[in-house]
Amino acid sequence: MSNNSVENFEPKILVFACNWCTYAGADLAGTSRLQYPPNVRVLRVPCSCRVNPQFVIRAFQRGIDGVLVAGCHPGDCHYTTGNYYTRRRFLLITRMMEYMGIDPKRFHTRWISGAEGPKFQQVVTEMIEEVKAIGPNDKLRDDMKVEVKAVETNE
Amino acid sequence: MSDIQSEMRATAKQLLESGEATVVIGWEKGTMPYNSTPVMIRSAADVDKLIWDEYCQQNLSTYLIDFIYTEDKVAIFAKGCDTRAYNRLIQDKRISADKCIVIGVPCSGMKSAKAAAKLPEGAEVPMSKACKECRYPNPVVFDRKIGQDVTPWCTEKDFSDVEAIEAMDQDAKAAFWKEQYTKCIRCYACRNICPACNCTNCIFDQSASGWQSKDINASENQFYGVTRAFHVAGRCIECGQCEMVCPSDVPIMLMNKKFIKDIDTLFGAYEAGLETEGPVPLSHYEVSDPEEFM
Amino acid sequence: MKTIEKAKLDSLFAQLAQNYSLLVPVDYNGLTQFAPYSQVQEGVSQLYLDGNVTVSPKTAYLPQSEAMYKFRAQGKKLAIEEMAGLDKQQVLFGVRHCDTKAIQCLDKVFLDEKFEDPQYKNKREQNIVFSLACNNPKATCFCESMGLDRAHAEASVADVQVYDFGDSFGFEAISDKGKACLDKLTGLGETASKLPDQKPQTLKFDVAGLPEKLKDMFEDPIWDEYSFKCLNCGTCSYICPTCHCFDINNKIRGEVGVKLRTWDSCMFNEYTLMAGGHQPRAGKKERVRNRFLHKLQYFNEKHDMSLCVGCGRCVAKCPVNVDITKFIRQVIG
Amino acid sequence: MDYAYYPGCSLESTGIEFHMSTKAVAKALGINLVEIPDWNCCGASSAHARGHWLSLALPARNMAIAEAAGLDVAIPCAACYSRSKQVEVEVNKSEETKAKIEEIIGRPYTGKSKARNLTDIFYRDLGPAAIAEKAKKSLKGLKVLTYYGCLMSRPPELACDDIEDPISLDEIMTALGAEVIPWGFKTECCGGSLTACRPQVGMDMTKRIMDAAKKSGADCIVTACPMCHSNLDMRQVQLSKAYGAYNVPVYFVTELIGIALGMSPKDLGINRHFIPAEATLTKIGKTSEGGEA
Amino acid sequence: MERVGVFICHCGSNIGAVVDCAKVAENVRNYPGVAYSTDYKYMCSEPGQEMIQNAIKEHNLNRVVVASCSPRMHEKTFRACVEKVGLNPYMFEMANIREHCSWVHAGKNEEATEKATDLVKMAVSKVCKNEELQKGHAPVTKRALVVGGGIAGIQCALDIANNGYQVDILERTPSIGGKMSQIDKTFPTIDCSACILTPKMVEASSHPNINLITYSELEHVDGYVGNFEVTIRKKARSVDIKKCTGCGTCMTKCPGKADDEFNMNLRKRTAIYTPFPQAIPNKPVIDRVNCLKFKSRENGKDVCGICSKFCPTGAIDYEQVDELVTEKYGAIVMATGYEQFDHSIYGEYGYGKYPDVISGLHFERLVNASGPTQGHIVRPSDHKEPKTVVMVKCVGSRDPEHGKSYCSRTCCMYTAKQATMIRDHCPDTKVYVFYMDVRTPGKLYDEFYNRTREEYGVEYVRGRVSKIYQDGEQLMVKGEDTLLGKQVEIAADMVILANAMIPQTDSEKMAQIVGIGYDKDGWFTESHPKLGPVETHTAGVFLAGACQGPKDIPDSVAQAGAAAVKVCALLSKDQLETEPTVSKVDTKICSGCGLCVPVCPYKAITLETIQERRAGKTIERLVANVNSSLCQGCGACTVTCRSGAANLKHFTNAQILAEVDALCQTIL
Repeated sequence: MSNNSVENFEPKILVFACNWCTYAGADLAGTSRLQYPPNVRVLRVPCSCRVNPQFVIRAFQRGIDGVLVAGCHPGDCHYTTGNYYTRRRFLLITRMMEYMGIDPKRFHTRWISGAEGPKFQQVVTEMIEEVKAIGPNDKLRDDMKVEVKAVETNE
Repeated sequence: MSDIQSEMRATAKQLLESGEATVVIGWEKGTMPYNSTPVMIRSAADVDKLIWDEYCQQNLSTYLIDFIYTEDKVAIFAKGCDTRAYNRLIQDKRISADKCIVIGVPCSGMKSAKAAAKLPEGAEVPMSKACKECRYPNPVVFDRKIGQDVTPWCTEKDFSDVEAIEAMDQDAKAAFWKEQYTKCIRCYACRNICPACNCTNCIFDQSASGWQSKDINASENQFYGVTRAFHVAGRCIECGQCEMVCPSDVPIMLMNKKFIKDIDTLFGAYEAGLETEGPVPLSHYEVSDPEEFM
Repeated sequence: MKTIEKAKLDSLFAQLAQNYSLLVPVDYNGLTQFAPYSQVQEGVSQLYLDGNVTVSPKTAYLPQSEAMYKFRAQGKKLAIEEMAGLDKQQVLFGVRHCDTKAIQCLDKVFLDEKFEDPQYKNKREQNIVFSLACNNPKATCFCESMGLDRAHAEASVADVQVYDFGDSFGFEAISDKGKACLDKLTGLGETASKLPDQKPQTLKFDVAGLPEKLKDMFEDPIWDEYSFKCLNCGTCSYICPTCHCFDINNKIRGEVGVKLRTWDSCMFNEYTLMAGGHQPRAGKKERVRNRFLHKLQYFNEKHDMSLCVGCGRCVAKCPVNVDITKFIRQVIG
Repeated sequence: MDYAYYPGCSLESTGIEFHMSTKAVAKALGINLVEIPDWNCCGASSAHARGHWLSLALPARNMAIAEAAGLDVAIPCAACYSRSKQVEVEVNKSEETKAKIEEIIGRPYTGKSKARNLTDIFYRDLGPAAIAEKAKKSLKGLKVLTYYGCLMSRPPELACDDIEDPISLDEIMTALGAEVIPWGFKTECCGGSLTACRPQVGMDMTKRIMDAAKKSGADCIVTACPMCHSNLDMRQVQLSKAYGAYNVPVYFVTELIGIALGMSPKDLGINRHFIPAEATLTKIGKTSEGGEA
Repeated sequence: MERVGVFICHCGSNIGAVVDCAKVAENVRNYPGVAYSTDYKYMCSEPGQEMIQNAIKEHNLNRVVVASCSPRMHEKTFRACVEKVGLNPYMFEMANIREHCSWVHAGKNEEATEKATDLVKMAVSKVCKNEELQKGHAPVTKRALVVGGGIAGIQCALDIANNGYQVDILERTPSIGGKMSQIDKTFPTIDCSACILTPKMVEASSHPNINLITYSELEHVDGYVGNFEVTIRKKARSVDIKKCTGCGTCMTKCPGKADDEFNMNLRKRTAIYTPFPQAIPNKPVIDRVNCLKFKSRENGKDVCGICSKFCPTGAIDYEQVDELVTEKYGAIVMATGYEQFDHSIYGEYGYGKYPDVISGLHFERLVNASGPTQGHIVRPSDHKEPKTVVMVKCVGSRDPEHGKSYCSRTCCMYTAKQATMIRDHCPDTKVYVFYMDVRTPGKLYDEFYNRTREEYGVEYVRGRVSKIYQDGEQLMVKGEDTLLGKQVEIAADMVILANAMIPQTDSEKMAQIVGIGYDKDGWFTESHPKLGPVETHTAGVFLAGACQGPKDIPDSVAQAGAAAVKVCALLSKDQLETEPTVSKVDTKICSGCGLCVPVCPYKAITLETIQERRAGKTIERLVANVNSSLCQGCGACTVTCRSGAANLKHFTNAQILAEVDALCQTIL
């Protein structure tokens, strides 16, 4: 279904969500039936500080269109200090990704608490819309289009 | 310079003869006029191999790691950048100070061997870029010192090259880095010479861990480049060796300096390798750190 | 001898590019290597004929990263598909003699009596090598010491011998492939000029009896001396025209994937790392020793030729100037 | 301090003393009021009943002219202020509204130029202390009730002062020496909009206010709205006929500032009130005789 | 060889109506690792679980993925399910296709099915990298800490103590008792608050298992369930509690005066004081801000000292300083209570300027026999008895614009209670109550409300008050009677506002210290709104009373008991199972740089020396070591570790990469 033509481009967005806040916030969005476009996939991590920036780069290499790293608000970390490290790391990595030519619209870090179901809905909805507008990501991509195509047409 | 050279030889001789050191690491003349290359002296008879000229670029501190499990007491000659590298290794607990003797040598900046290799013989060889931007030409830590301190020719970090990239549009940035990293052959010379890249087992030497394939392409090479820069973020001592040894002329310091610049702006100015204690920027946080993620 | 003025080199390349894939030595953002001529036309790279390129033309035979075959999981089964070889003959213009000799070394490995590597073989058959004789050796060149003829390229590899006459290039076919290729070219002049003068190589030494001498030197302290400063980076192996070690990997994306052959270096930790974690070549000494002995002794013993062709790349590019020539001279004494 | 000046229709008719006193006081306080050329009716009291877009477009045209001159608009009339502020807020809120308004009025209005209530300008831009500094005469001895009415305090997004307990008039009066008597009717509706259609209801509302005013023991009411003024001043005459005399003078804030600045009641238009207002001023001693301004 | 069983749950129509579950099962049937794939109506039901267990046996499955609701809901259920048939519970993964998919993509069936497929593929890819993990064990400190000495804290401590466990009550004011001690009577029985509270306070103070730590603050919490290390700041009382007999002489002699906060500043108290006569401990503290001696010291002088002169036991100690003590506890109960909303933000009620517009708690003090007016209901302004009283409900409650969006639950009842008390005390006084709704869901609550209207003649007006203004000596209250559709105006002598209950002003800071969640208003968050009302997301920390949300006394007491049971259940164990999902360092890879040490919030990482054989020699080197019972599994160290030596079990680099790859592979 993923279509790389810009008109009906449906981006895929990976959300790294901390178990205690953002994942719960996404659950709350669910239990509250807050609708958002189905372009996001949530990956659960114990804490946003578990998210290695290398995971983010990897996702871009493999062709993701946008990445959201989300955790508890600073001060609310289940592990007390995890998200302070997240903040330091991702302040830097956000800038580095932009420096490498990745459109900053594709990569965000946000604090979304377990009570912020509506914020989860809003953040992902906005991000999907933004990424939709700028089209598929071709930067940093290590795709195998050629190889795959060859195998596919051979079937 | 020759004064320093003879003093170096004399010091080495004294250290080896007295048994204060069993090994002295310095520089010797290499194949080309622009090669001054590390040498390990074990015998007082060999001290005349030691030289001091404008190509003694190579950071010697990293060699100290090779002696951590030997019985040797190792003396090294160390320029400003070598001493910052030394502090880096001490802070990372990769070497222990009681096995080392640091002989500080103030440095007036080294010439670019890469430029020299391309220029006709006799042509004026420019100073290498990292040396031009050097703010610590004098040893920041030493057990002994040879020669007179020099006046640093730079007082502030020069980020004009980083800013030039920042000023590009997103496509131009991406194209620039893709071009640069297409050249990378992943020989890992940059990593191996780097005093901050001192892991016994680098993630790029663990192909089973799945971090990276051995496939060589711009994407994988950039993953390597950014990841390495991130790993030395807040730890890079700006010796510029990575860029100097790169056989493909990838501007690696442009990456490292981007992190240095952002760390300075976001978390306050930080100078890696001046201290051996205290928090490094990425193993530390302040509650008052800038907040952009609300 | 057929000739062409250097000013008309573009037209020669244009003709070659019409009939063949054309690889030429270029400077790409500071890295010299062989690349499609189209890069020069597009201005991405500049033609580089001043000396030998940093990354040797072995890339045209054994790319740093090469797909061996593709596969796709279909249910519980796996469908495999071979890679198509080069569909077109490929001209390599300006390969230096040392590098033709290096290809001959690779032949010993990849075109063994018992096994012929199909991908290597395909490239070997499809490549047409225009080998350029060196008039002005670099200070790091020592091919003559390694027994190479600077006027004549390795005949089993080169198809056309090219000479640099200052204002023009001269061409002499060596093989039938080369002759056929030259015959197709138009607008070439014809002269019977004598071969150009070649400046003498400065780095010269005797290598007689080297393999034999090395045989007894496995435990010699010389290895400590030479390995001390080595960084264990892969620069020497990767730019070396004869280093040919590779690793085999999978690159998988979901249900499809390719089997990749990528260069490997004996300088790296994982190179000899065994599955159980044992590392027989744990340190610099073991690795430097292995590399030097492979170049100068083991290959000789097996194939009666040196695996070092004297191109001088490692001498020039080693970040810490681990100099194989100095080593040879010290061993020979 | 330069502002575009929008007097509106009241200030040219029933509230002309507000006009007169505003111009005199502004000049004395160093506020340069540049009257908007070719201004039109703001539509207050009628346009919003006719149609939403008309009610926005009318003040928008005035605002647009001011914006072209790069000035914020000073508006003495609370009703004009409320209408003009409304369009400024709406245009800033929505690109669509902005586009539509611009289409209707046929000129650009980005919402950059702000609608400012004159009293608010006195209070915030100048400050009570700065006004008091220029005063030549203290209002000491005068007990005043401040009356803001509805248009300065409601709705919240248009209000230029605290919505429940506005203080700008209080502080200006206090700074000038007057004694401000607290009461609960500062923001009470004066019933102005009902005087024509439901006169008795309007009258009752006015009466409540005037009863409270009389009970409070204050000498006078000070206001900044010409609607309220005419309702409390003019209607007071009718009210007095029905319920007995009240005789509480109602001043515009600019009138009392003018007195404090030493201007003559006549120059300020104080002689034009329905409820005679000059005599009350004697409580603060002799006022200026006029002609000197 | 991985043999993964995939089970797609319809959750009735919750998932099934949007996601084509059969198609998802079909989509992943040939996905690498999958050996069995099916869908079913209710995976969590008994037959559903049996289905999983049978499939494990039949198809020799060694890994299971269930795609259903949030793992926060049923992960435990399914782990137990697979464990029953011999699978390690960590060889299980859940894909959340309900909360994260069907419920949020209603009507987008095709896309939701595609997304569900992706989520399942991610889970399969992860589970293929899962490893068998075993739970660990940690000792339990058999002592509990109750933070807050109000009725909830006291009750909770008593229940724990009566079960035979040691418990400390930490109270920040000089006395336990909390808000209940300020309240005069309790609804709906109108019995005396102090009469039922003080016996509990005495019981707590004399209980051999209870230790009171008053006038002290929670400073810092370290450790984890079963092993908390709590740092407590014992504020300087300036009175040696061991020497003091509580005779009270000092208080009678003290010349310093201060607002009496216990009496809502309706009167003054001395600078050395106990908050109320029945305070426990009944030993005074010196309020240094208002003490003449301490004030004079600020100006470089040193005067007064009267209390010291008169103290018969020499208990006054001006030189006392705050003391920090660290204690170990196995469990913590937060019972920090609530604060009263400050109505001075409301302009329509006069911004708090009118002295006779008071709050409910003010009234409680006014009507209390030991209060500032000896129980006479009089106006604070002139001490006259009010003849007309207006009461306004929902002040700050149910007002998202200016106050709080929630209902404070208690105001309807306490307003009714106060109205009847006014009518009791001053039979001639007319009482009006402005209300939005009357909410009386509690035993005998509605009956009480009806009596208030019918027997006590309190007039209820359904509508909001739009303005209160001073009119001479009276307060004019303007409002609307929405039932009559008329505006009303009441000349009142006094207005009592039913202010909302709000969290303690520092509740967020408290939550951060203890490491628990709080909601947008600052109430502490329970682990589940229905099924975990006294637990928090932090194991070993429980909630009692109004700190979790507005509550009346019976609810607070009930919750305190519930929390106590949870604490006792925890303390009854000799060892606690610890999650195995903790960090581990691969010593082969670790360089011992130690950068991970400072990032660990639990101080679980230390550097230690190991011996290793290397090239025929035994060498010693430093490596990081994780104490698995201290580690809580956040993963901060894993990102700090450049070489990947530190890895978080169950969330390893390889597992997360596998998930990322699985998702991205579908992009191509």
